[in-house]
Amino acid sequence: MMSKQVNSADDLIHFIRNGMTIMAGGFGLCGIPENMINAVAASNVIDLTVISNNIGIDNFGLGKWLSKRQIKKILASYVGENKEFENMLLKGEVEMEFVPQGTLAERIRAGGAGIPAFYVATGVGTEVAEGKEERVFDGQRYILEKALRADVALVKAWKGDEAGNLVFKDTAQNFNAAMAMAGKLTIAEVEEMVPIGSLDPNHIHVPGIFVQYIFEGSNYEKRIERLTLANQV
Amino acid sequence: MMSKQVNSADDLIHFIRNGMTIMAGGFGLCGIPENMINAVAASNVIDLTVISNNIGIDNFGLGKWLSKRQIKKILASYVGENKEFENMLLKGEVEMEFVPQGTLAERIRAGGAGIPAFYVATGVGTEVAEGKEERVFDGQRYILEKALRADVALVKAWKGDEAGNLVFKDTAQNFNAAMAMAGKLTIAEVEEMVPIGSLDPNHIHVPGIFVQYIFEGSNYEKRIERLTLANQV
Amino acid sequence: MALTKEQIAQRIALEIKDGYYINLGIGIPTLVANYVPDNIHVTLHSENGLLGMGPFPTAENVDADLINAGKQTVTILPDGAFFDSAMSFAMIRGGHIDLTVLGAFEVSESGDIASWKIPGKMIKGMGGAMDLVAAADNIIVAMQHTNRAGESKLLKKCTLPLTGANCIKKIVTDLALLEVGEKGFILKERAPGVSVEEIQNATEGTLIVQGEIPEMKL
Amino acid sequence: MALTKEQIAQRIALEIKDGYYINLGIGIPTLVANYVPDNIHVTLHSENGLLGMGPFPTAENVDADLINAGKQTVTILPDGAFFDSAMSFAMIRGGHIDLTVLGAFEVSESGDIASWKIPGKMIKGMGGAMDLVAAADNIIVAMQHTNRAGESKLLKKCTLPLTGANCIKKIVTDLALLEVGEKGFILKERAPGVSVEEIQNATEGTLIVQGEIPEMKL
Repeated sequence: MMSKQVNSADDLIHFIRNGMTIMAGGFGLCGIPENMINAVAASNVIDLTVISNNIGIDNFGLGKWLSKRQIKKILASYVGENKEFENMLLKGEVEMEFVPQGTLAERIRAGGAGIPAFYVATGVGTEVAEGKEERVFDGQRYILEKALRADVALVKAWKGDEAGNLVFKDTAQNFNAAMAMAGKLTIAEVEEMVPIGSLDPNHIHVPGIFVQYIFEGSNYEKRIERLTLANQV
Repeated sequence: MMSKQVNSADDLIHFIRNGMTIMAGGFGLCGIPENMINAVAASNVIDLTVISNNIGIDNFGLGKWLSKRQIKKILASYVGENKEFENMLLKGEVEMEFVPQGTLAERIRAGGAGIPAFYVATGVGTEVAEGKEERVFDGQRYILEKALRADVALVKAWKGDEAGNLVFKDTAQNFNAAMAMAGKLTIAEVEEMVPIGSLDPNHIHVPGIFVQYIFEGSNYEKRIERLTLANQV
Repeated sequence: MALTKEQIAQRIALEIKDGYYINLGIGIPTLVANYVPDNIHVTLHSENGLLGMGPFPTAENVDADLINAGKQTVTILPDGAFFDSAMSFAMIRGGHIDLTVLGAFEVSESGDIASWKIPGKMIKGMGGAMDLVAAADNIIVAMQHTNRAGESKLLKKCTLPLTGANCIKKIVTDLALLEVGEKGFILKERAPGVSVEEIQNATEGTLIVQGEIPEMKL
Repeated sequence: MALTKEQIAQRIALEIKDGYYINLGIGIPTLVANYVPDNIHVTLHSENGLLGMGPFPTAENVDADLINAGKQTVTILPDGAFFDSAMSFAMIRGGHIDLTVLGAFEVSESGDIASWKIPGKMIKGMGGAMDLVAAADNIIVAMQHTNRAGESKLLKKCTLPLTGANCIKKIVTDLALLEVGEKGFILKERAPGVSVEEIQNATEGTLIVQGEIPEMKL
């Protein structure tokens, strides 16, 4: 069969070009595609529009792209852990669109699922609704939200095979599953490549149809933002 | 913990009342909730609106409800295997709304996911579009489709636990997953009840939050509609 | 000589590229899988929730829980996956299927297709056909050029209720391979031994014949 | 005596029924989990993709892949499940969460809530808060009655950008339990030893006092 596997992020970095819209999976620092993030940070790519729930922390994760001024615009739900970002935003060095977390996830899924737009109650009567169509269904107010797609989606899974099938672990799944669907080109990095046939077909989170390239990442740091232990509390 | 488990369909049949909208999972006869279907067929409930991809075959599956004239209206994508239905439809004994299969699945998911309506290209320029809003996004034509919910959703899974967590097997998943989300009351029947903790939390298809009652079904017939063998072809 | 059903499938199989994800409808489209060359890997999608559909099972391997969209018992290949109906149609609507092959009662010169309903006669429902034709960029219709009464199935305008409008771009019949252009059916290839005139006579819609029309190579 | 944060959480815990699925925000809401009676089983939802959130891990059980929406390391209980963000918010928006408890900067007498943005000062983003307040029928706001400057947080109209409009129906502060009615905040319970007058003085929005207002029982 045709393998989608490549050796490393270096083989794929040429797909990321100036001005592109890039999705990056993860919630906080959990489940982020560290290898591709580092490869982009090491490149000279600029003017990226980044769609991600968060934007990393100062100098880790997507924070690296910020430090290098590679980002033109961000769509995210929460950027609280990134001080550099706040400064850049106040100085007008980066554009920002805050998207409610559930609306963000659903807009991404819609992009992958061929749904151009849908209605949600989230954000009605708030600044999120500004400029959006409002409509009443069964007596309740909703706003129209549009699908999101990316030129390239960068996702991180636990295990994967050459066909691009992915399995996630725990809460590291988060935005990675929907983003895999929404990339015009989807690049998956995994902690472990496994042989075809070793993943249970009933328990594949992202079927390979959504993934164009896959590689086994290396040197995962998997940094913990808020280590909280039972005996501390 | 609070168990959602009951003994059998008999303990739940009182939830199905005249005039209700009922979703029933399955694709053809694959993955249908046989126990609850039989319990309803044995009851005197009438005037049901049934949302299901198919409507069984003559005198098996939902075909039993048809034979007993328990159904007022059907929403389905394909009823080709049911001759009694065709006769009833021609005689005006049952109302029918044909819904494209993907639109049906998405309307059900939307119902469960708090999305009142969404746009799809499916059906544009056909009789499915009649009476629906048409709208252009990025130069392509779409129609507005509305969410579906059910008073009671009847779903069938392979394994389940007292918390209502469900795991499906193979293509018996089909509409069961989305319908579990869309029931105001969701009743799951499973081939095997397993102890809490024996399902891998990474591989639960339907988290228990969507399921109000669960029981281990009995005497599954699992009839095959089109037995096709390698050496026959 | 008009093509057999198998030959129609064989011709369509030549359109397949390595790595394609394909959805094959019931009838002639199903036969296409038999003609995919060994050096080309395709993944078959079945809209009831299956990628990597394998051959029909042996008697020992039959499983009522594993069927295809035609409700036949099937198997899954080692690189396959199961998923629910909403996800399956997300694949279709989202444009992730590289090629869709399906049958039709009629196709119009503007790319409309009628394949699901014959008023007063057949009211089975559209199943997944409307989703498939609305979504795919790459759809091939596989059908006979004329119906049993000898009437053309390639029309100026469909007479039956539509499955989709302006969506069909390529058709392979027992007589010809045609593309749907701005102004009608563009004849691209003839079945071996079938003349342009025969095709013209069997085509009610506008047939565009530009230059020499080659015979199909099977 | 005004309630401590722990007592606010304790009072809110009394609203919980057996079998509830609950989403608890950061801050006081998180503390609510500590006061759920032993005979009541609740399932905690964390919007990053987790049902059945368990206690914080021991040092040996810490896993970077298992965090809550506050980005703290957590554990999962045996009856729990993991899922993706789209599914997680399907649970929220679809009304499957029985109770949502979250903090706020301000609540208005018409049930508006401001909790995510202080223009010029705080621009972190709304995270999942807008989804939560828009979806739930049963939301309790847990907050101090007044801010650090002593100004009321229960207002006629919110001064900060809204998280949601007309969505809050119940508020528990250090001074009182209030419901949002058609015409303003309806005082339902007083913190032990806190007078109606004190509550009135700390409430900028319309306060409706009907009959005797009982003290909270904790």
